[in-house]
Amino acid sequence: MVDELISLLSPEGEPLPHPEVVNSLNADALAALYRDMVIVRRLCNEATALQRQGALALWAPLLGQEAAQIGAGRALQPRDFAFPSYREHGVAWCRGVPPADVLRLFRTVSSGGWNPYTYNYALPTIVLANQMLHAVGYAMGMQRDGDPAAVITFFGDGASSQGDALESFVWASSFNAPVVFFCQNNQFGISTPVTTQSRVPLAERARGFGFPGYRVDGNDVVAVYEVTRQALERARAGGGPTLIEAYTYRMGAHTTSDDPTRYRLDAEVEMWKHRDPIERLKALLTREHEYHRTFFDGADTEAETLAMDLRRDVLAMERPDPITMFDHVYAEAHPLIDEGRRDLRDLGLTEALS
Amino acid sequence: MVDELISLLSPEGEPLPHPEVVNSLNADALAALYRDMVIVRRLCNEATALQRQGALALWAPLLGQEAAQIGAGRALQPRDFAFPSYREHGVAWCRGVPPADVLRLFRTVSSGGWNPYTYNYALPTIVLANQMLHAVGYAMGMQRDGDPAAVITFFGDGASSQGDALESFVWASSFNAPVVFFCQNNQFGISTPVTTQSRVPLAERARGFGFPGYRVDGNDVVAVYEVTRQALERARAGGGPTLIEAYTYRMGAHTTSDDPTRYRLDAEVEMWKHRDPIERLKALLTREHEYHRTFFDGADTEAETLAMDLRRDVLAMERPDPITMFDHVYAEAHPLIDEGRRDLRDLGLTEALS
Amino acid sequence: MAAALNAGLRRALEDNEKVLLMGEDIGTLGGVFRITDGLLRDFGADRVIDTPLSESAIIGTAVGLAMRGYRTVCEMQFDGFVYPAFDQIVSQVAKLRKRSDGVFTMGLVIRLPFQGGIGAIEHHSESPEAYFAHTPGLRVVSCATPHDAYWMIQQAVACDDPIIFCEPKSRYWEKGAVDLEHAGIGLFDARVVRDGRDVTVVGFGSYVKTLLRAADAAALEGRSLEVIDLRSVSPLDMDTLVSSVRKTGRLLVVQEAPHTASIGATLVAELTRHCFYDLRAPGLIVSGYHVPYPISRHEEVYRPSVERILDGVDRLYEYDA
Amino acid sequence: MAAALNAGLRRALEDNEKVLLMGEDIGTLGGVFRITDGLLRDFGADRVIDTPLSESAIIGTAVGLAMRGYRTVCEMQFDGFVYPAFDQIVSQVAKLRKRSDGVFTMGLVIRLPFQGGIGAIEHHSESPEAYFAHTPGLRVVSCATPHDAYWMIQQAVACDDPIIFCEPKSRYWEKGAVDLEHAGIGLFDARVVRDGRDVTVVGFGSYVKTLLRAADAAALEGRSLEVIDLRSVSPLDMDTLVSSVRKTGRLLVVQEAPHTASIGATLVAELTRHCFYDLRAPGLIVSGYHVPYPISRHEEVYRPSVERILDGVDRLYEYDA
Ligand SMILES: Cc1ncc(C[n+]2csc(CCOP(=O)(O)OP(=O)(O)O)c2C)c(N)n1
Ligand SMILES: Cc1ncc(C[n+]2csc(CCOP(=O)(O)OP(=O)(O)O)c2C)c(N)n1
Ligand SMILES: [Mg+2]
Ligand SMILES: [Mg+2]
Repeated sequence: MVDELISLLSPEGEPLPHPEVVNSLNADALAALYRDMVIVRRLCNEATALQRQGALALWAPLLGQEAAQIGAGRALQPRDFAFPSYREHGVAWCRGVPPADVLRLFRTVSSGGWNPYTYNYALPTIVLANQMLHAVGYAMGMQRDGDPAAVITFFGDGASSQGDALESFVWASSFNAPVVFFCQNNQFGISTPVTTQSRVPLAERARGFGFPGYRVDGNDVVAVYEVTRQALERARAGGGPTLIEAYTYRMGAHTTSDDPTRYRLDAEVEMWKHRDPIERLKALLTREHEYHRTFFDGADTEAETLAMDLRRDVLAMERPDPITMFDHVYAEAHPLIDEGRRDLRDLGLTEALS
Repeated sequence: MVDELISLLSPEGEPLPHPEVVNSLNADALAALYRDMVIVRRLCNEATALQRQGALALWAPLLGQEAAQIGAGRALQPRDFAFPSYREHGVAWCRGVPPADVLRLFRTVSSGGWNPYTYNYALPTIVLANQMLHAVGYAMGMQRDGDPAAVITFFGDGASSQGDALESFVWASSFNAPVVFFCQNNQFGISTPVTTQSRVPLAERARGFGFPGYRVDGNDVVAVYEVTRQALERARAGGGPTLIEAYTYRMGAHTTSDDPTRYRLDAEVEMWKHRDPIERLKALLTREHEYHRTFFDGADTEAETLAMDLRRDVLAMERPDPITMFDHVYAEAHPLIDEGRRDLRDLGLTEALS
Repeated sequence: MAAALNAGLRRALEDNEKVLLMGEDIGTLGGVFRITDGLLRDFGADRVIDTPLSESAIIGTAVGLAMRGYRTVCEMQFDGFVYPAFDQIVSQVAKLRKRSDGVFTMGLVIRLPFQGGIGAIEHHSESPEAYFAHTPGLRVVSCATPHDAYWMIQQAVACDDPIIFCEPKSRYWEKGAVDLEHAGIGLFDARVVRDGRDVTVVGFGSYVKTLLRAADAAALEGRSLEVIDLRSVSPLDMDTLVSSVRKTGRLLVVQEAPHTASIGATLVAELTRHCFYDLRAPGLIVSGYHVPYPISRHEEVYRPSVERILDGVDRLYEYDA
Repeated sequence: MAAALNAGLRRALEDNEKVLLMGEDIGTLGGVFRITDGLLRDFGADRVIDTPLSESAIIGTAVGLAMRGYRTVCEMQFDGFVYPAFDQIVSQVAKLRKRSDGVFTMGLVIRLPFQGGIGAIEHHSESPEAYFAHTPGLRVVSCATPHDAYWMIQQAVACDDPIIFCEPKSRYWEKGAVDLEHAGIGLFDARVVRDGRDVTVVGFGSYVKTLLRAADAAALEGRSLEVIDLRSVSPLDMDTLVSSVRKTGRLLVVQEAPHTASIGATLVAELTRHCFYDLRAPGLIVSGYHVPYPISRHEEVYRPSVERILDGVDRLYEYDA
C-alpha cells in the first residue's frame, strides 16, 4: 500500500474508487471542507499582504497545502491534541484558534499566541522536528490517563531528516503511542528538493519502525480526511502510530523572505496549478452535488469578511510593554529576573510601575 | 529477504543452502576464521582477567560475538576503512591493530591507542552512534577521491535508536555513499532488550531509507563474511549503502561493571551456548574438511601465547607524564594550554622540563 | 548518597502520582548507579520507564508529558551523554514556559551524574553545569551530602521550573546522616558549611568535601577558611556569598569545569562588583584545565586537589604583601 | 560583509581543493543570507554541498571528511539551529585531535550567523558563543567588519583547529573597505579600534560598531573610551586587553548573551586578576538579560544599546566618588 498514492478524487474532481479507503462524507460535509479551504487560502493571502505592508515580520504561506491541512484538521475530534510545525495555519483554523492569534508570532507581539489547552492545539515549533517528540510524550500521557484520544503531529519533508523525527518513530513504536505522524511533503525544505531527503517515498520509513505508512494525494481533501480519520481511530483504539505522507506542493514561497525563482521552474509550478485542491473539490461539488454559484460566492464573501477582520485585529495589536519580557521565564522567583526588571525601570524603558 | 535470517551453517555446523548467498570459502580460509575467533575470544578473556586483577579500569567483552566481528572484519580489504563502536576488538584484530594497543583505553593510559591510518581502523567511539556519521563523511571523502574502497561502521542494537544513527541512514542514501552499516544485534543495550528499540527486525529499517537491509545469523561466521563481502563490493562499485543486522547474543556482561543476572535469565544464556559460533565452525571443519585435534590445539596454543604477550604488554604500560594532558588538544599555540603546563610545573606535578 | 537519592525519588513517586521516572536502564537494572533500584518493582512500568537509547527523545517526550501534566525525572546515564539532548533542553525545556506565556509548566528534572573522580573512561566525567547555567529558563543545582540529596531531589521535583540536577557521582557511595523530618534549607540557598574569617572558599558537588579537607589543612597554617556549598549553581544565592566575602575579603572558587565562561568566572565577576571595596585580592579560581577531561590516570592531577586549593589560598595572600 | 565572506570563501575554495562547503540551502539558493551565492555554480556540487536538513549530520560527516583530509566549512542556517549538532561538536569535533594523540586534524569551520537585531522570530537571534568558548578543543572567533570577514574566514579555513565562526548577521549588509593584499592581523588577536584614556570597552560582532557610537557619545561628555574588538572570543588575547586596562583602569564588557557563565564574566575575572591594582572600579558587563531572546519588538531593549553602554560607563565612574 505504501508505494501507491491514495486518491479519492481525480484532479478533475471525479470520484476514484479505492479498495480500502472510502469517501464517507456527505454533500454538506464536503461543502464545509470547501468553505474551510477557501477561507484559509484567503486568510493566508491577507497575511502575505499584511507582511508586504510591513505589518508582519514574516509569513509562511500555506498555498497549495489547503487540502492537506483541512483534511487532516477536520479528521480530528475535540479531545485529540495536535502539534504543528509553523505552516499549519489551516489546522489552527480547524481547531478554532482565532486567525488573528495565529499572526501574533509573525507580528512579533508574542512568541506564542494562544492557550494550547483551549483548542487542544500546541504552539508552533520552529526548530524542525522538536515537536514530534513532544507529541509522542503527550500521547504517552494520554495512554497513562486512559484517555481514548489521539495526538497528531505535523512536519515537513525537510524535517523528516532530523534525528528528532526519527527518534519519535522509534519511541512511538516502542510505546505503541496513540500518535499520527502527518508529513506534508510539499517537495521542498526552503530550496532543498525532497529528493535530497529521501530516494523513496517518505511513507516507506514507517514500516522499518514497525508501524504502517500511507501515501495520500495531499491535494485531495477527501482522501486526506479519510486516511487521517482511520489512522486516528486506530490510534485511539490502541492500534499504535501511523505515518501519513501527504504528497502536495508548496505553491508559494517558503516564507515572505524567500525567492523561489532561484531554485525552481515556473513550469513545475504551472503543472501543479492544475492540481489545485480547491478547484478539484469545487468540480466535485458542482457536478455530483449540484452546488452553484451562490454557494461558492457565499464562501468567498465569508472569507473576505474574515480577512478584513483579520487585518483589523492584526493592525490593532500593539507592542506589549518591554517589561513583560521578564514574565513567565520562570514559575518561581528568580533574582536575575528581579534584577532585569529593576534595570529596565532604572533605564526608563518601561511604563510599568514596580 | 529482510525478514529471513541468512544462515549458511546450522548450529551443528551443517552447510545450509541459500539461493543468493553462497559460501565461497575454501578449507584454509575457514580454518583461518576459526583461528581468528579462538584468538579473539582468548584475548578477550585475558582482558577480563586483567580487569579483575585491577590492571584495567574496565573491559567490554565480545563473548558470543566472535563470528559477527571476525566475519565482518575479514570481509574488509586493506583500503577499506572501519569505524568501530567500543566492543569490536575482533574487528581490530582483523585490521592488524596490536591487541595491547586496544587495551590502552581500558588501562586508561590513552584515550586512543593506535594510529587509525596505519590500520584503516578508527578509534573507539563511546557516545552511541556518533561514529556512524563519521563513517558516512569518510565515505563521501572516498567518493570525492575516486577511491574504489568502502567504509564499514559498527553499532549496536541499542545505538540504533539514536538520532545520529538514523541521520546517517538518510545521508548515506542521499549521497549514495559507499558505506556498510553493520549492526551487531546482541539483543541488549546494557539491560535494555532489543524489543525496546524496535518491534521489527532492525534490518527492516534500511528499506524505508532507500537501501537494502539484510539479517544474517551473527553466530555463523560464513554467512556474516559472505553477506558483508557482497555489501562492501556493492558499495565499492557505486551501489550505495547497505544495512546488515547480525543477529547474535552477548554471552558475557555488558562490561566488567555490569551484573547481567539482574536483567536476564540463565536459561536464555544456556540456550545461546548451543549456538556458539566457534563450536559451529569447529564442527564444520571437523566433518567436512577433516581438520583434527592438532589444528585445534594449535589454535589454542597460539591464542594462549598471544594472551600471555598481551598480559605482559599491558602490565608494562605506565602512566604517561601528566603534562601530556596538554598535548594535542590544539594543533596551534594556545595561551590556556601554555598556562596549564606552567601551572603543573609550578605545582611540581610533572617531571617534564620546560 | 545513592540510597538517599533513591529514598527521595521514592517519596516523590509516593507523594504525587503524576511523577514519572524515565531513563536508560533505570527500571529492571535500577540504573547503572542503582539510584532507581527497586522503584520499577514498586511503582510499575507505567511510572518507571526504561527507554530506548535516545537522550533527545527522553527529554523531548518528557516535555510532551509535562504538557500533559506529568512531572518526569529524567536520568542521563552519564554527564557526557546529555549533549544529544542539548537542543531539546535549550530550545524547548528552557523556553516553553515563556513561549506559552506561562501556560506550559516545564516541571521536569534532569538528573546528571557529573564530575569525575571514579576512574572512568572518556565521556563519563564531564562537568557541563556552565552550559545550563548560561541558559535562561533553566535552574541548576547540585547536592553534596546524603541529606541534601534526599531533600533536594524532592524539592526539585516539586519545583515548577525545569531543573538540571547535578549529582557528584564520586560521592554516591559516601555515608551521612539524613534528617527525614526537616529539609532545613531551600533548594536555591547556598550553605555555609564551615565558618571562617580569612578566605571564602566556594564549591559544589564533590568539592564540598575537598574544601572541608583544605580548610582543615589551612587551619594548621593558621588560616581560617569559610567553606560555602553553593548548592544552587543557577541562580546564585548572592546574599550568602556577599556577606561571606564582605567578612573575609578573599574569594576562592573551586570547580572541575574549565575556567572560560564558567560558574567560577561568574562568581568572581559578580562578587567583585558587590564587594569591590572589601576584596584584598582578586577572586581566584581553581578549576580543571582547558583540556578535554583527561585519561583517568591523570584525573587526580586535573581535578582541583587539596594541594591546589591551598596553593590558590597562598596566591590570594600574595596580594597582602 | 556578506560579499566579503563570499569572496573569502571563494578564495579558500580556490586555494585548496580539499576545501568543501556544506549546509542547508547553501548551493542552489546560495544560502538564506546569500553568503555562498554563486559558489555552487563555480565549484560544483561535489564541493558546495546542499545537505539534508540535519545539523548533527552536517557536523558528523564533516568530522569524517576531516579524517579523510578534507576541510569543510559548515554553515548553520541560524544560531538557534546549531544545538542539534551540539553533541557532535562537543564530544567529537572538540575532542578528536586529543583522543587520537594528534593524528586526526579537525580543521573544520562552523559558520554561525549569530546575535539578533534583524527583527526575526524566535530561535533566529541566539548568541551561543559561551557554550563553545567553555569547551576545550574549540576556538571561537567573530568578525565585525568586511575586511575582517574576508580575511578571518580564510584564516579560519587554514587553521588546523576547529573554529566556531560567529558572523553578526545584523551587519551582513554593511559596507566597508577590504584590503585584498594584507590581513594585517592574526586570527586570534584582539584589535584596539579606537584609542582612549578613561575606560576600556570590549565587544565583538555587531557590538563593535555600537561601541564606536558609544565612544562618540561619551567623548561629548569628555570621557575617552578605548574600544577593543575582541575578534577571538576563545582564546582571549590577554596581552592587548591587559595593557589597555592597565592604562584606563576601567573595564566595561558588552555582549548580547546573558551574563551567567559568559565571556564577559571571564573577561572580568581574568582582567581583575591581571590588573587588580590598576582597576578603579570593578569590571562591569552590559549584556542581554537572563531571559530567552525576546520577541523582536523588544529586541532593541534587550540588546545592549548606546544608552545602556553609557549607563555602564556612568556606573564605573560612580566608584570614583
Ligand atoms: C533544526 C532546524 N534547522 C534549520 C531550520 C531552518 N529552516 C526553517 S524551515 C526549513 C525548511 C523546512 O522544510 P520542511 O520540513 O519541508 O517544511 P516546509 O517549510 O516545507 O513546510 C529550514 C531548513 C530550522 N527551523 N530548524
Ligand atoms: C549517547 C550515549 N548514551 C548512553 C551511553 C551509555 N551506554 C554505553 S553502552 C550502552 C548500551 C549500548 O547498547 P548497544 O548499542 O546495543 O551496544 P552493545 O553494548 O550491546 O554492544 C549505553 C546505554 C552512551 N555510551 N552514549
Ligand atoms: Mg517541505
Ligand atoms: Mg547491544
